[in-house]
Order: sequence, then structure tokens, then C-alpha cells
Amino acid sequence: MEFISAIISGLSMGGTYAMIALGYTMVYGIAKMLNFAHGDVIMVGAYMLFVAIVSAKLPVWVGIMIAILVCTIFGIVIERLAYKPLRGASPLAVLITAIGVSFLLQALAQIVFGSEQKNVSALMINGSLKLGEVSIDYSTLVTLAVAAVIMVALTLFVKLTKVGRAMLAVSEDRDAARLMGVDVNFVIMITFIIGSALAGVAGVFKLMKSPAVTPTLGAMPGIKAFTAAVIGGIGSIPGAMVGGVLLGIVEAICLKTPIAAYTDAIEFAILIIILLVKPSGLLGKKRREKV
Amino acid sequence: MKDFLKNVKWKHYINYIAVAAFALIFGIIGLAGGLKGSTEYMLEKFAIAIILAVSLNVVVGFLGELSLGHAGFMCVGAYIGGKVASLLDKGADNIGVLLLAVMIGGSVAAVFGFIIGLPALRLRGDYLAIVTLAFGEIVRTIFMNTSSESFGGTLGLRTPRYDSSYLFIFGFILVLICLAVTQNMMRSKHGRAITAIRDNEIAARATGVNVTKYKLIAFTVSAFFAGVAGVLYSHSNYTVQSSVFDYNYSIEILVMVVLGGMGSINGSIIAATLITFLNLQLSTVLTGDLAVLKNLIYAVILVLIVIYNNAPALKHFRERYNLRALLDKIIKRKKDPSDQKDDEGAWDRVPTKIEMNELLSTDIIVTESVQDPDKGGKS
Amino acid sequence: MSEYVLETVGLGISFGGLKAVQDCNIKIKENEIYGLIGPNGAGKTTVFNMLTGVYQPTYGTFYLCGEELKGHSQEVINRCGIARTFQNIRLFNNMTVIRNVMVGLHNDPKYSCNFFESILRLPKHFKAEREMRARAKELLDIFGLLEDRNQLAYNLPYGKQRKLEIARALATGPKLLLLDEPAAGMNPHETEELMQTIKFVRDKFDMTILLIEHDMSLVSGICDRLTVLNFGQTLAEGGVEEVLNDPAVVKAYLGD
Amino acid sequence: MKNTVKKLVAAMLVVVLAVTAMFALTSCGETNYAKDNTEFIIGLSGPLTGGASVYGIAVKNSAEMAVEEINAMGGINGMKFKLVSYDDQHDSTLVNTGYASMFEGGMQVSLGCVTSAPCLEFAALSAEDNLFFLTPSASADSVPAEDNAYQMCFADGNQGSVAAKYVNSLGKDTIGIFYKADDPYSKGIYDQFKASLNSSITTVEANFTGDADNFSTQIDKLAGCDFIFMPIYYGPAQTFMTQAKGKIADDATYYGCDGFDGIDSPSEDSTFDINEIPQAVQMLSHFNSKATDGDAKEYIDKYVAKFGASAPLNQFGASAYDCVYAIYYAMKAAYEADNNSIYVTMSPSALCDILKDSFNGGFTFNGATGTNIKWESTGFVNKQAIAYSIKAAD
Repeated sequence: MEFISAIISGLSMGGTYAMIALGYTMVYGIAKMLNFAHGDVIMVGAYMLFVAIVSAKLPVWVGIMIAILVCTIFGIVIERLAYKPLRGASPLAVLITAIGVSFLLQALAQIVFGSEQKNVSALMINGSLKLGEVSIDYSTLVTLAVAAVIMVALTLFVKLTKVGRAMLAVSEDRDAARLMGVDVNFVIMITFIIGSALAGVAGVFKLMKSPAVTPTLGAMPGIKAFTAAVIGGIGSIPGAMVGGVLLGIVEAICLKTPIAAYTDAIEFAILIIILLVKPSGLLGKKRREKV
Repeated sequence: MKDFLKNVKWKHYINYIAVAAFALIFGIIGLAGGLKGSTEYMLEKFAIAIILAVSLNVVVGFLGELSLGHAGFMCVGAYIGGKVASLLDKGADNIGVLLLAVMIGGSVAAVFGFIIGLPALRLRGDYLAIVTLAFGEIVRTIFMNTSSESFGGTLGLRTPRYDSSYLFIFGFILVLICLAVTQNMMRSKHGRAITAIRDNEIAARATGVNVTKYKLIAFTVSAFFAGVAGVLYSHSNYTVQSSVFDYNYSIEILVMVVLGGMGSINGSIIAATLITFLNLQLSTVLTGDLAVLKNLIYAVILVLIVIYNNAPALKHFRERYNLRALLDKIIKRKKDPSDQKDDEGAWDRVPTKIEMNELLSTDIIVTESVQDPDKGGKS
Repeated sequence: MSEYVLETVGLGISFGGLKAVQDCNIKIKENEIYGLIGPNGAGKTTVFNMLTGVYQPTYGTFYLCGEELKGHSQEVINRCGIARTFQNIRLFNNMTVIRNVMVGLHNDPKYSCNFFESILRLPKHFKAEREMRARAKELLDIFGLLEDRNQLAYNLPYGKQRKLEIARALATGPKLLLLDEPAAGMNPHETEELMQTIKFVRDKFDMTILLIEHDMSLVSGICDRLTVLNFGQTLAEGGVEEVLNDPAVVKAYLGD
Repeated sequence: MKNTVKKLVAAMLVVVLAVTAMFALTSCGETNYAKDNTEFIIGLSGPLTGGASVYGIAVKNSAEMAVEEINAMGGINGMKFKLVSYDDQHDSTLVNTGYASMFEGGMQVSLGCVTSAPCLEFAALSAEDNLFFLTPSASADSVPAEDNAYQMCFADGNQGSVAAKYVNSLGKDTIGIFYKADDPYSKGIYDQFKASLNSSITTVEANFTGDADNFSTQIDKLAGCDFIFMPIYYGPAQTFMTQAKGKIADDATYYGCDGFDGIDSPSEDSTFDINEIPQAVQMLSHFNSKATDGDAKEYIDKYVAKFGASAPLNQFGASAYDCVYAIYYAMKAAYEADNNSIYVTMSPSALCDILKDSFNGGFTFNGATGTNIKWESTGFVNKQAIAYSIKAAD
């Protein structure tokens, strides 16, 4: 019984992780870069919701649209200004830049909004579905359902549309794709647009469960979602979903045991072990470095 | 004697001289009683920052791997060294205890460096970076959850602060030792092997370089000195709190290395001093939410420098306008490389740039995913 | 001592079911220049990768001077005496030319000096460094690179980069030198010069050389014997004239 | 090249000698940085930014208000006071710099740090200089370990045992505990609470670390409890309560310590409203921010009048207000006993000895956070705690 309830509360966190991990995995799989700033785009989305719903008192759905739109614009701007000039440079340079962007967004948010916690409770969905002794939050159900729909939609998008197939080509071999006439910059831009929009959606789901908005709210979930993406196999869209949910469940189980204070350490240890033992994750494809 | 002086490569020793002179000036003033407590503390901070930046440069600049867990090694050193000192030293400022703490703290950190070096054998690039980040967080969490009797738990470990009139001098002596070890290592066949791994790991293997050994050496040496910096930290403060050594601190050290130029030890020294000085000055000037202006500035510096140094489109611009070209113009250095003394074009002339092993074509196209037991990670 | 410097026995590899190279039997005698040719995708570089430990062979094994080297890592194989160059040049780009060669001398027991001797700057360090530098200069002189020794490797012109790569490989003191398309991207004049260099290396260092090449003038000019690979299988082997006139080889190259 | 370097080295040596000579002549071993003071300088280090800034700002505002009032009253026979503050951002690495800059700026007496972890560093530094400090809110048990340090707030251990006594008296079988495992304040209270709790009471425990803000697992674990002890700050408490709506019984009670302070003051841009929480919210405190009489009321009125209704108002501020007055009254008493003992240029150490004698010698103080406040020689405060109901269950 205890175990089942742990799994259910794990789904609640796992849904959000899955949402973030989807964006992570898209960008990593196609642009081949670890977008450290992904978590902070979620934070931008959360602040936009705060501005729209609390400060400007707009209806909730308008707030959501604005948040997703602003996240998308941020994604485009970040990609153009920070990442595009480094196309073709060493991955290390790109990674350091991404860390810089992450810092930049956090500092900007603190300067603009202050460090004090803001609360946006308008999005909170309370209540839960009761099935006998167990009960599942509606917010969890909504998150999981939307994440699943997005996962399927993304998979279909990649498989069936022209842009999607171009994405696959870029992810397999960027130079070859370029030679075949694929506009690599355009494809990467589209990837960032999708990734950032997903970050916006993740921001919405975050506020559905917890009203707190702070400048650092995206940092830890961002890294955890990366862990989820690695568990599922980075680059794999269903893998992100599976990894997110699994990580959520692990976290919930840890939090219910006496070693709760070590939860973060345990999750990071899992990350290290997976990277060492099976770097391709559960559903990822293994690639070989060519010589 | 004259011949000996003639053969000494002054250029190789100028940073020792500069650091020693700096320490000497302030040491003499300090012993004469002319230094304020805050100045002494600032000097200690300088020494700590220089050791951290130089040691991180070994991994980031010379080995070419990104470590985001440098503060984790420092954390180990600070806790272990602080504990050693607080067990042995009951209030008296004993230089022997301090030395012992430095050795033990540094060695334990080095063991952790060795352990983190092991994944580096399988993983590269961003995966390794995330592993080091995870390591730093794990170390912090573990020290935080210790009992208050062992390592102080959440309140932190109470450590004896070493007499501040002497600690900074000792700190600068450690800086000199750190410089000596890293520079002597890099200016030897071992350092060449490490930079060879950075430049092209596959070629390095094919040339017979023991990649395993040298990666582990680089990580171990780097962690050792991060641990030493941690021990200095624990002696320069009364408490060691695990929350200090977070990811942001690792990034701050990385900013120093990137700002000074990856692969440039002199750059690291200057950038570490500059950033520490600015940090201390800004912390009294910027208050309120403007305090993060500092982070904003660092972030902008980080992004701009990396783009400037690495953007393929800026290559020509970079070659024409850079600090070194400017210096060359001012001092009118000899331009023709073949005229140079052997080895003057040493590693610190390496531009701030790290070449990773680019993906190259093969003569066989494999469409299936391939299991290759020897090569993990890199995708 | 084995009769052959290199002997591969039934060497083969498969990637996920695809047999990239099968049953490759090459025997190279001392001081020979041996060519490995074949159309694109025939598996030539894969053979090199197996011989240098980049890939572990799935089938068969190979011997260097009678010593079985299968299963060793790249570093160990290099130290046992196989050095190589790469199809697309892999130099230590941000290091000077002389340092590139000195990395090649790293494992030579003549210049041994452990980590602590270097850090403590014991006399052994200075001796090793001095001697390594002198030896590296000798090698660079042979390849006409002495003047460029303090240049960064990536600033060298293409032809010199090729030469530097060979010099670095030779610095490791190999018994067998593998050259992967040394003439790729060279004009006829440079190719001619390269042929002279390869011959010179063979004579000066008593070297045994295995090379992959597309340039038939180079192959017929310097190779003693050849093996032709096609789709991972040996198509023909033997003397140069004999192999190049083999109808199967002509067919493989020119098509029907 | 070589010549340039030689010249450079020579130049450096000259500079070294010159600078050394200069300093050697000017330095004269003087350590009383207050010798040029024209007012008594009170130092304060606290988080004016970051998650804990609401406490730091309240403390700074209140201390400033107290200093202004005292100066308006004429100070101590015309000798006025001045408050200097430093933003330590709740980060103990910044304390050293802040302490040094204030001490070298002539600080003679201090309110220490607002939060516990930085205050431990501050305590050690001030012990070295023998500087008296009375902290309004750094509640760790080890803060007043040295004899120059005193607390105006209850120590964590004390809060924990007082809270446990209260819970023991409720006669519950099972209670929930929700704490922050990586926070010294929360963990300190938790440890002492557990130690003092009747062994017959079963506890259900959940905790969190860092910036966590999704508490669904913890809520799930605590769902069956009708009394939850929450020794945490109000930010995560608000998050917890909002998420727990409908999951934890509506008639349950959340019981917090002084960290709950501020949970009920709606800030202008936060949508959290305590009245939307169905459960009862109580806290253990030495100050009632809804007080309707006494010194507390007076303090609240003055504070709101000066800083407006939206400025953070909590017991931290009230405590700081009291701290300044306690120091003032102790100094004034000493001055009245001996006119020569107190003067604006006196060294921190001399002032510290006087204040220590006073605080250890039965000095009694009445203020916004209690009446008949006394100090033990250990530095702990001795005053009455009030169990204060922020909101009853709906």
C-alpha cells in the first residue's frame, strides 16, 4: 500500500520531469548540445505566468499562451545570440556558453523580479481521483496525459513531416544532412522553438502543483530532468517520458524512507552509474565514435 | 654561473617572481603590523582563488575536459583538513598542524579526484561535465548530513582559524608550490602527453600515450590542489559549511579559468586575483537585489569570451585583434618562429580553444547501431 | 623470430551482423613496402583499425614478428611496435611541431623519467628532455621540418602536416609503419616527393611499411606487394604487376 | 628579453623596499578603529537579498527605527548612535568581509547576524576582537558559545523543547513533522523537539532539501496526521499548505516556530492568502504581530507608520528593535553609574566588558518581545514564549 502511494506521488513529480526531459532530449538529440539553460527557460515561463495572471490579472488561458510564447521567443533569441555563433566550435565551448546563459537568466530574473518567492495559485488544480484506497491528483493525471500526448505528437512529427525527417537527418549526421540540402540552421532553430515551447508548458505544469516562483526554480528540475533524459536514453522521445516517470518514482520512494535527506545524492548517483554502465540509457541508441 | 644564468628561461619563472614579490611586499608590511584584518583576509582569498583556478586549468585547459565539480574537491579538503586541525590544534597556531592538515586534506581530495578520473576514461565532453557536477552535489549532501559531532552537519564544522598575520604568507607559499608542480608537470614529457590527449585523443593513443594514466594524473593533481585550497579555506574561516561549495562556486572558478584563458596559467593567476578582488569590493557596494548584478556580469563575460574565442566566424578577427598580438606589437617580439629559442612557443601560447575529436568519416558505412565494448559514452 | 613482420590469420570483424572484413590474410616480410588497396568502403581502414587496437577483431588474429597482439589496447600495440598515420590527419594541433614529435618519443626507455623526477626537476628530467629534443630535431631534419619546429602544427601546410604525422609515428620506434592514404589531397609533385620520402624511410630506418593508397602511380611506384580488398574480402594478392593486371581487380575498380 | 626581465625584477625589488619602508614608518600598532568615531556605531549583518531577505529587511528597518528614536531622545547624554549594515545574503563566506569592513569602520557593538549559519562565523570573528553582540534572531544553540555573544530570540534547542512540551500537553498519539533537512535552523529545532517529545507519541516524519517545491510525496506521507509540527520558514510552508489543500484533513493544525512569522502578512505581489487555508495555523513565538496592547502594539504602530503596511513585519524586526534598546539601556545604566566609562571613541573591547558585566549581572529589559527579559551567563535569553494562533481551523 505504502509502495503504491509512493508510486502515485512519484508520478506527480515524474510527470513534470518528463515534460522538461522531452525538451532536453529534443535539443540534445538534434543540436547535440546540453542546453543548461533549458531549466531556466521554465523559470522565465513561470514568471510570465506570474506577470500575466497576478500582476496584469489576465485570464488564466491568456497567461498560458503568453508564457509559452515568451518562452519560445527566449528560445529563439538564446539560440541566435549565444549558440548559433558557436556552430562548428568545440562542444565544450557550447556547454560553457549554455552555463553562462543559465546564469544570465537567473540573474536577470532576480534583478527584475527580486529574490523573494512569488506565489501563483490560480493554476493550482486541487482535488484528486479516488480509486478505492488510492487517490491520484487531477494535476498528476493532466500532466501525464499532456506529456503522453506531446510525446506521441513529437514522435509522429519527427517520423511523418518533412521538417521532422530533416531533424532526424541532422541528428544522424549534420554534415551529410547539409550536403543533402537540409538547412541545418533552420532545423536547429525549429528544435529550439519546440524545446522552448515545451519548457513553457513545463512551467505551466509546475505551477499546477506548486505555486512558488523563484529565480532558481528551474535549475534543479533542469538537472534532474537531464538525469531523467539520460536514464531513458538521451535523444529518445519515449525515453524521456519513461526516464522522467522512473526518476519521479525513485525520488518519491527515497523521500518516504529514512534516507530522505540524501534524495538528491541518490538521484545523482544513479545518473553516474547509468552513464558508466549503460550510457545509452534504457531506450537510447548507441552510437560509435568513428575513427 | 654566468652560463647557468644565460640558460635559465626567465620567461618560465616570471610568474614565480611576481607571486613571490607580491607575497613578500605584503608579508613585510604585515609583519610590521601595517595590514588591516580585511586586507589579510583578502590576501588569503587571493591565494585560495589562484590555487583553485590554476588547478582547474590542469583539467579544463590542459586535459581538455570540463569539470563542474571543482568545489566538491575543495569541500572535501576543507572538511578533512579542518577536522584534522580541530582535532590536533587546541587554539595554538601550530605550523606543523597546518602542514599536516594541508597534506591530509589534499591527499583525501586527490583520492576523490582519482575516483572521478575513472569515469573520465569512458565519458567525455558534456557527459563527463554532468558527472563531475553530480559528484560535487553528492559530496556536499553527504557532509551536510553528517552528525554534529563528526563534521558539524547543517551548521557546519567549527575550525580553528589560523593566525591571520601569517596565514596569507603560508597561502602564497602554497601558491608557489602549486605553480611549481603544475608548471613542472606541464613542462615535461608528462605534460606533453596530457596536452596531446586534449588535442587529439585518438592520435595520442596511437602514439602510445597511456591515456588512462595521464587522465588520472591530471584529475588527481587537480583535485589535490583543490583540496589544498579547501584546507586553506577552513583555516581562513571559523566555520566550514557545505552550502558554500555548491555548483555556483564551481562555475565561479570556471569563470576565472575561462577569463584568464584556458591553458594559460598566468591568465588564471591574473583572472583569479581580479575576480576575487571585484567580488570582495562589490559585496560591500552592491546590496539588495542588485547583488546579483555580479552574477550577471560574470555570465555575460563567460558567454562573450567563449563566443569570441571559439566562434568559427570570428577566426580572422580573432587572429588580427588579440591581446597577444597587441603585446607583440608593444614589446616588438621576434616574429619569425624559426628564430625563436626552442620551446619558447610553449603551451601557454595555446589559444583559448579546445579541439575535441571531431567526428570523421570511415571507409565503411554502418547504418545499424553498433555495440562496441571499448567505447562508451560519446555519441 | 618469425619470418614475417606482420602476419594476419583469418582476420575479420562484424558490426552488428554486417561482416565488414572477412578472412584477411596478409603476410609482410621485413623491409617490405606492402600496399593495401581497394575501392571505397572495402574495409581497408577497418583493417588498420584492427591492427592498431581501435577495433577488436571478431575473428582471427594477427602477429607482429611472431608475437600475438590481438586483444591489446591501442597504446600497448603502439609500444609493441605498430605505428600509424590517419586518413584525415590527426596532429596535436595546438602543440608545436617539435612537441608533436616529442610525444612520439614518450615511451622510449632511453628517455625514461618518471612523474616525480619531472616535478622535482631532478637531473634525469633535464637529461631526458635534452636528449628527446635532440632526437626530435634529428627526425625533423630528416623530413625537412627543422625550420618549422616552433610552429604550431595546425599552421603547417598540408604536405608538411603529412610528413609530420609520419615523423611522429616513426618517433615511437615502430617495427611496422601503417600509412593510411598518405598521398590523399596531394598534387603529383608532392606525391612524387612523398614516394621518395617513403622509400627513404624504409631504407634509413629499415622499416616495414603497410600502406593504403588510391593513387595507383604511387602504389605501382613503391610497393613490393599488394593485397586488394573488395567488400571486406580479399580479391587478390601478390606482386604489383600481377595483381594490377588481375581481371577481377580491374573489374572491381572499373566496374563491368 | 632577458634584459627586460632583469630590469623588471630590479624595479619590483625597488618598489617592494619603498612600499615596505613607507608602511613600516606609518604603522604604529593602533588597533582601536573607533578612535575617530563621532557616534556609537552599531553593526548589523543580515540577508537583505535572497530567500531570507524578508527577515534581514525587517531587522534593518526596525534597528534603524530604534536608533532614530534613541537619537531623538538625545542618545546617552548627547552621544548619538549610528547603524551600519551589511548584506551577507545568508552566506557565511561573505560574513568575514562584512565583519572586517564594519569593524575597521569603527563598529563598537553589534546585532550580529540575522540568520544562524552566518552568525556562527560572526560569533567567532567577534570573539577574537572581544566585540559585544546581541543577535535578534540567529537562534542556533552554538551562537552564544563565546562570552561576548547574547541572543534576544529563543535558541533552537529551546524552541524545540518548548514546542515539544506544548505538544506533549496536547495528548496526541500521532503527530507529523515536516522539516528542512539541510537547514541548520530547521534541523536544530527538529533534533531538540524529537529529544524532548514524549516517547509515547508516534511521529510521522517527512523532510525536504534545497529549493524543492513539489511536496506531493511528503504530503502523501503526512496525510493521516491531524497535527503537523513544521519548524521551517514561511516560504516553503506556504507552498506546502497550498499543495496540501484537500489532502490533509481540514481540521488539522500546522504548528510552526518563529520561522512561520510573516506567513500571514500578504505581500503586494503574492497571491498566497492564509485565509484560503482551511487548517489551523499556530506558531510558537515571543512576539504577536497582531498584538492589540503593550509595547508590541506600540512597535507595530510605529513600524507601519514609518515603513508602510507592505514592509515585512515580523518578530525578527521586533526582536531587533528590542536589541537596540537593550544595548542602549545597558550602556545608559553604565554611564549613569560612571560618567567616564562610556564615551564615543571607546574601543569595542572596553564596551564589551562593560556590557557583559551588565548582561551577566541581572540586567532586565522590557520590550516588544516580552517583559522582564533576562539573560543567562551562557548568553541564552530567559523570557516568556507565547503560543500564538495565526488562524483557527475553518
